[in-house]
Amino acid sequence: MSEIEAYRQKARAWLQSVAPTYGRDALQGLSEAEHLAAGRAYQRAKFAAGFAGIHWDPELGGQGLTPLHKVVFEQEEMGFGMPIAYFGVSLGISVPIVLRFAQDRAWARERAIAALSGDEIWCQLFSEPSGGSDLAGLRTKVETEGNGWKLNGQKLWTTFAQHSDYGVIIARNDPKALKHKGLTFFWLDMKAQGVTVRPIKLAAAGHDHVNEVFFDDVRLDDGQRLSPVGGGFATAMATLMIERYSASDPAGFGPTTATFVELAKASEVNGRPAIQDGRIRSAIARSHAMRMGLEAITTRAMRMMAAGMEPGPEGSLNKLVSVRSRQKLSELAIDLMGQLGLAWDPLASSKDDWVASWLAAPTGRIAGGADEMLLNTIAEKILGLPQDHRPDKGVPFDQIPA
Amino acid sequence: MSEIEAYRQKARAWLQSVAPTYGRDALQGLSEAEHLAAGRAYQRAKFAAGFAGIHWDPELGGQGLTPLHKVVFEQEEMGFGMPIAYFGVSLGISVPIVLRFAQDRAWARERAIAALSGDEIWCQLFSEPSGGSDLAGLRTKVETEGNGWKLNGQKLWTTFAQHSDYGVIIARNDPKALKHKGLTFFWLDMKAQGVTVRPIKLAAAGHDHVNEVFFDDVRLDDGQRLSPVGGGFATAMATLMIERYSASDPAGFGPTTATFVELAKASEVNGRPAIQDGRIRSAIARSHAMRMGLEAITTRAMRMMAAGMEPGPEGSLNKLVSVRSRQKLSELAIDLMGQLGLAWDPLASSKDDWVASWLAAPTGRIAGGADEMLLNTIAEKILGLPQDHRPDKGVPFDQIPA
Amino acid sequence: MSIVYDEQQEAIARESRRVLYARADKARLLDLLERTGAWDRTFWDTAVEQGWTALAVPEAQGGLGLGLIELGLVAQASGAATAGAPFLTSNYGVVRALQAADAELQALWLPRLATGEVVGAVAFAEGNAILPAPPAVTFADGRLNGHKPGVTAGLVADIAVVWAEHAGEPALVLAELAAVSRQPIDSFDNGRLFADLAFVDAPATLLLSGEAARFAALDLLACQAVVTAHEQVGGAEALLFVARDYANERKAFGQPIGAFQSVKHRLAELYGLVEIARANAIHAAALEGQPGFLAAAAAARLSATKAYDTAARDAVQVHGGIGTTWEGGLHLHMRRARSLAIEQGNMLFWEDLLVDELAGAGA
Amino acid sequence: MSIVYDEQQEAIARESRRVLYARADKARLLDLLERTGAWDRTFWDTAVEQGWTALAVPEAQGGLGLGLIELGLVAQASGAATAGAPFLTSNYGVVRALQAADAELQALWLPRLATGEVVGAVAFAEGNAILPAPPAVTFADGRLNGHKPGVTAGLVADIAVVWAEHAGEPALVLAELAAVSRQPIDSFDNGRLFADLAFVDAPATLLLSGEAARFAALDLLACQAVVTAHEQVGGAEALLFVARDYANERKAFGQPIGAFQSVKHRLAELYGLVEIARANAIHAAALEGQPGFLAAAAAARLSATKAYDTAARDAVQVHGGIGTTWEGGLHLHMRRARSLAIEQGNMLFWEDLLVDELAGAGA
Repeated sequence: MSEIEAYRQKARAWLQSVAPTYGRDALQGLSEAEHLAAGRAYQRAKFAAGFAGIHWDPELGGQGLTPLHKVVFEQEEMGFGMPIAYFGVSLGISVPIVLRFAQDRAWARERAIAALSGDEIWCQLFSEPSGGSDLAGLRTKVETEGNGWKLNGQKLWTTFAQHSDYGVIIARNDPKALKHKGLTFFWLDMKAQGVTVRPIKLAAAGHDHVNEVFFDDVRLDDGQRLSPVGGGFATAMATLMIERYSASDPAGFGPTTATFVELAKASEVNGRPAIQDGRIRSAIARSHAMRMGLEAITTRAMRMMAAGMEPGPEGSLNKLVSVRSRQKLSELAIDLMGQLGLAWDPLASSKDDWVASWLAAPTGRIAGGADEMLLNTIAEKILGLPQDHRPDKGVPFDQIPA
Repeated sequence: MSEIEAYRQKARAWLQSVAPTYGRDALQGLSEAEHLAAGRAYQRAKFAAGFAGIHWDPELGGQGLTPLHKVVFEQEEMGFGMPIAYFGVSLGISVPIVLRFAQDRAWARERAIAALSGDEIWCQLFSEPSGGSDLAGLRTKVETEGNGWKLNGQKLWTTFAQHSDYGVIIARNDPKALKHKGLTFFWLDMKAQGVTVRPIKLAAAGHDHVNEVFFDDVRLDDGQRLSPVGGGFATAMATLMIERYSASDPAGFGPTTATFVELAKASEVNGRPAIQDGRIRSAIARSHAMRMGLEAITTRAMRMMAAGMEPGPEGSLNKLVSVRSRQKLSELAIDLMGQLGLAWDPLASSKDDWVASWLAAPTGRIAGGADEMLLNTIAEKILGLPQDHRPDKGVPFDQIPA
Repeated sequence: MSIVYDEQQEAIARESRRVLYARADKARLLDLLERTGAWDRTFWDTAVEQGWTALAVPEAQGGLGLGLIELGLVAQASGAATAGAPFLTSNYGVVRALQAADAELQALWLPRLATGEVVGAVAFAEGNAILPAPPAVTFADGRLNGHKPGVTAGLVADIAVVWAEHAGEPALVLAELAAVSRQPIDSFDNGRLFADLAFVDAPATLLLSGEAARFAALDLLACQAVVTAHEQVGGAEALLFVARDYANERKAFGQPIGAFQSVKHRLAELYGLVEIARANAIHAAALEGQPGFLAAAAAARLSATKAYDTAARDAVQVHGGIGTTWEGGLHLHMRRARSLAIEQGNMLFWEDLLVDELAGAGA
Repeated sequence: MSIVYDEQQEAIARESRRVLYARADKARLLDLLERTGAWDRTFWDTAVEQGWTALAVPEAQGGLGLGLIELGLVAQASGAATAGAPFLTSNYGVVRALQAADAELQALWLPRLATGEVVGAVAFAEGNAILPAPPAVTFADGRLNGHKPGVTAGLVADIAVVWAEHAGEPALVLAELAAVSRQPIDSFDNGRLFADLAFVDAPATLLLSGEAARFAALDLLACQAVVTAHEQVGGAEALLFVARDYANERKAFGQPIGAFQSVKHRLAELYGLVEIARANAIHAAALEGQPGFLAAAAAARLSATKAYDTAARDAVQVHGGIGTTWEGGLHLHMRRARSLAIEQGNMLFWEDLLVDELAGAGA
């Protein structure tokens, strides 16, 4: 591990050097446009310092290191509150899938470098109004037109579509085929004629980050196709596998246990120190034990990766367990603050502020796989239990009752 | 309510007068046979005192009072630990169904009086090895023979079959029919040729109370039939409705909250009084609040009954909520006792002893409707949510894959 | 002491539901969330028009002479609609406290509380404690001094019942707020009119002191907790129904999501929490002024808060993405669930109070 | 400090599972439940034959010089089989405590602990407290006096490490049990050989006193907690698998019950608890003797106990009626889950210990 440890030191040193410019405190109170600009500048600085595309091919602007190096960098980066959100989907999913499947390799390489340096942002257009968890139930349709295609329909929950230059999209080319069969995968110019992006305001705090996207006779070249015609579902599934190795946050993207301990130390429960109250102690101990377990799972997975082994499937527990637990811990923190916790800043961060954490937790439990879908996946893929009953199986899409 | 209150006083006075003979303390250390004998004697005393068949027709040995009187008596009776278990199914389900459906009325009346006076006990033969929750999946078969019937197969979980003189039974007369259709309902002499009863030892404490019952060419007269041929399922469902009004125990048939408070007062947690520990306080407060709610639901239902109104469906929550909660409270009590709680008497009662309560709780969560079935019932019947997918629907019984 | 509602009570329940349903306007409520210092005037006008402000004021003072049961029914309808200016509950707290006042003071305030012309607040909490012992706010010579944080309705109330220290003992005093400095709080549930109140020689009248003040304060909190429990039950039940309807309508994988046991059982469990909370709330309301009221109020408070918090979590989860949007509005309930959980004292306070009642205060 | 097992460790895991699986006999274990004072000799013979008793004894004393990681793997296999004489864990406690003894005492006991000829117990608890402060049992002039309730393996152990009071300070002493009076306890998990020990001038040797004794006692408890956590993980995982297999096989309403989300999700949640507990147990074992060990052991203890208790509850529930029968044997795990939950100190003790570690003992 010593090479990895050295890399961790190096990463930490660099992050500390730029934290005054891009870190949590520097971002306080920025407008949406200023925040985005800071994000692009930070991504550019990462690229210049050799911390972008850490495990990508150097041919494509990457550093040619291992996924472990990437995870180590992300673990270190996590604590600083850098403005990295804009690039998560872009560099984590969309650009890698384009690099893997695009027909024009030189063009793809150009896009990769522009994305790594923060100049361009990509989104991923999957979910639709008709189905959040049920990806294959999508209705956006693509029809042949001339030697290209014509796209019509609507996507929903598209992260940072409003800032994106390009997107990858899955659409239905054949409604007569089985639900999973008649789908095709493309890339898309988000500035093209007929594309309309409308940000969605969420209940959670902070700047808007998800959108509705409407397509009105949007023209696509056949060169933008990233899958065989009717073979888009497999490509979509491949995107879900690309980001297997990411740093996880055992605090569920909420405040740390230490933050809760500080609150407890500063509070009383009915005239006694809160940190001495059994209920508060139980919450601290249980959260910590659970989070230590998730962290140990990640560490073990990293060690296995370092040893060239395949990590176990238990890594898939992280989001399910950590976000749900964070939701309740945040409620308890609000209870503990009592009347003092009523004051609240709508731009507070979920990582530091208990109310922001509590308000955003439901989004965390739904986006990127709802709790129920994750439980199903664990039950079916890991434990080998039967699939749910699926009335839509074996039925042409246009014959499934809406 | 004053007439009901007077009845409650009268019941309590009588119960207090016989408690020294039949109550909890009098039953300590009795063998199985002695315990049963005490049970019969108590039932006989109830009958003599006019507290048996409280809401039954006087023609049939009953007292002709309302279901509310019965519930009031049961509420008062609950605290004394009387040996009433042997008669729960007999008088609560089997005999009422016989009285409703038997062809020979005089014979039925004779049985009713024998059962009310504790001389005869009836069981109910429903569950089978192949399906606990899935009643209609039963395989015990009945075939015509001469002008009667011939019964073969096996029942499981039959409460007090080993002490029973008679039973009511549902069996499959037509395996070619739909699952729910080919079933017929009978009464049965448990001492008849070909009936074998084998008690099942449970993990929980106490004397055996459930059995396997085997049928080997058992002969039934057609006069023993209690439903139309093929119409047995409706009769079985009717049995489930007969006992709508029973006293419920918000402690889930485990120890009371006061018992837990006493334990907490006598214990320490890491050098401090346990009753001052937030975790213990939370457990007490939460249990009490939940149990008070269940009790208030029952009280309201009784008041509605007294006013001639139909109580709401929320009465169905009692077993689900109370037994599950009792299971965890019992675990906490065992934790609290620590090394002092290791000593244990296998004949201890679930109402007084935390280990006995904890060991028997799983039976409580399964018998008489598993948690999952109760949740389904609430979701479907009360909330109007769709039924689960049922691959066995509309398929002849003998074509459902085993 | 659980009761079956009589015809008059059923009529109040029906009518309040009907009126509030007819006047419901999600956009208006969402707008309130983004403004500090505004409240749901439409609701308040309705409350005055319908006589809800007069419900629990004694008849001699221009009220209807009803009590917790009837007020609870209105609160339940308000909870379902996330309607409500916050002072429906605190007005009742002030009415309760005024029972200890002399006839003159009663005559001064009660008729105007009944007409809704005057609005009352209850200022007990300091720091994170709902009933601090001893309170840091002091009362002497008809003047009140000190600071009360996060007072519900504090921004617009005309009078407040204040928990203060007086000659080394706890006291309940009635303060006029006309000249009191109020700092509005930007909050996650802005319509509650939270404000920090700074008393500087504010004119006030002593109502009770010593142990009597403590008993009255607990009784007042318990009364407010029971009104709030009804409001929470109303909110939780509304969420249960909206989630149930969505589960019956929304399809995934070719069937309504309500056919999946994860959804069915989640809603069935929620039904259980709602019914237990409702039963406790009715039971407590019927026990007002009788032995066991404090314990019953605590049980109602604990089970109603759990039901509403759980309903907020679970209804959003059943809705999926749409449940997390601003326009969808489920967060109106989610926010209200948390503000109600705090306003009458947190769960830790009520758990301890209930255990003290059950095990003896020495415990 | 989470580790990936090396080849030797994988071999220990594989071999212990294989041997215990081959010799598993549910009838023997069920029989033990109904007898007081008997234990699983077959398991102990296996432990001796396989060298498990020698695993964690230093090489200089005839042992294999391995530690918590390896012992943990054997404990995990034992947990899966609800096998185990109780002293596999307590022997290790005694080995740890003997590190503070002089060479003579070490030479007297360690080689015989390694061969399994001598069996050790740990007698710390009094009343319901796992580490009473101060202990009521006293040590003076080489003699021990007082009473220890519910000592695991107490009925047959040859020696015990005892938590006692010595000259006004806490102390760890090693006592010979040959002449000590033992009262067997009829228990819900009889194979654990629980006994009340009454020391009357019992010969004993002082190992440590004062703060050093307290640290050593906590370290010893933590070591035992980590071994037990592995045993609990083994038990919980075995229950997960048996419930999974049953859910795939048993049909109701025309399909395997494992197709119902109530069952699927229950098992998926259990998988999460097991994997979190496993990760914590491995992490703690790898930290033995290093900073942070106590907190890691506490986390392992809490998550493993929760996993095993939950597994016992849920596996029975998935099995329905058959899960509640004596012959079905799931209650072997259910009982073991509870006895292991108590033996090394209850959850309240470990929660408090962990918070003290995280927030400072002053908290």
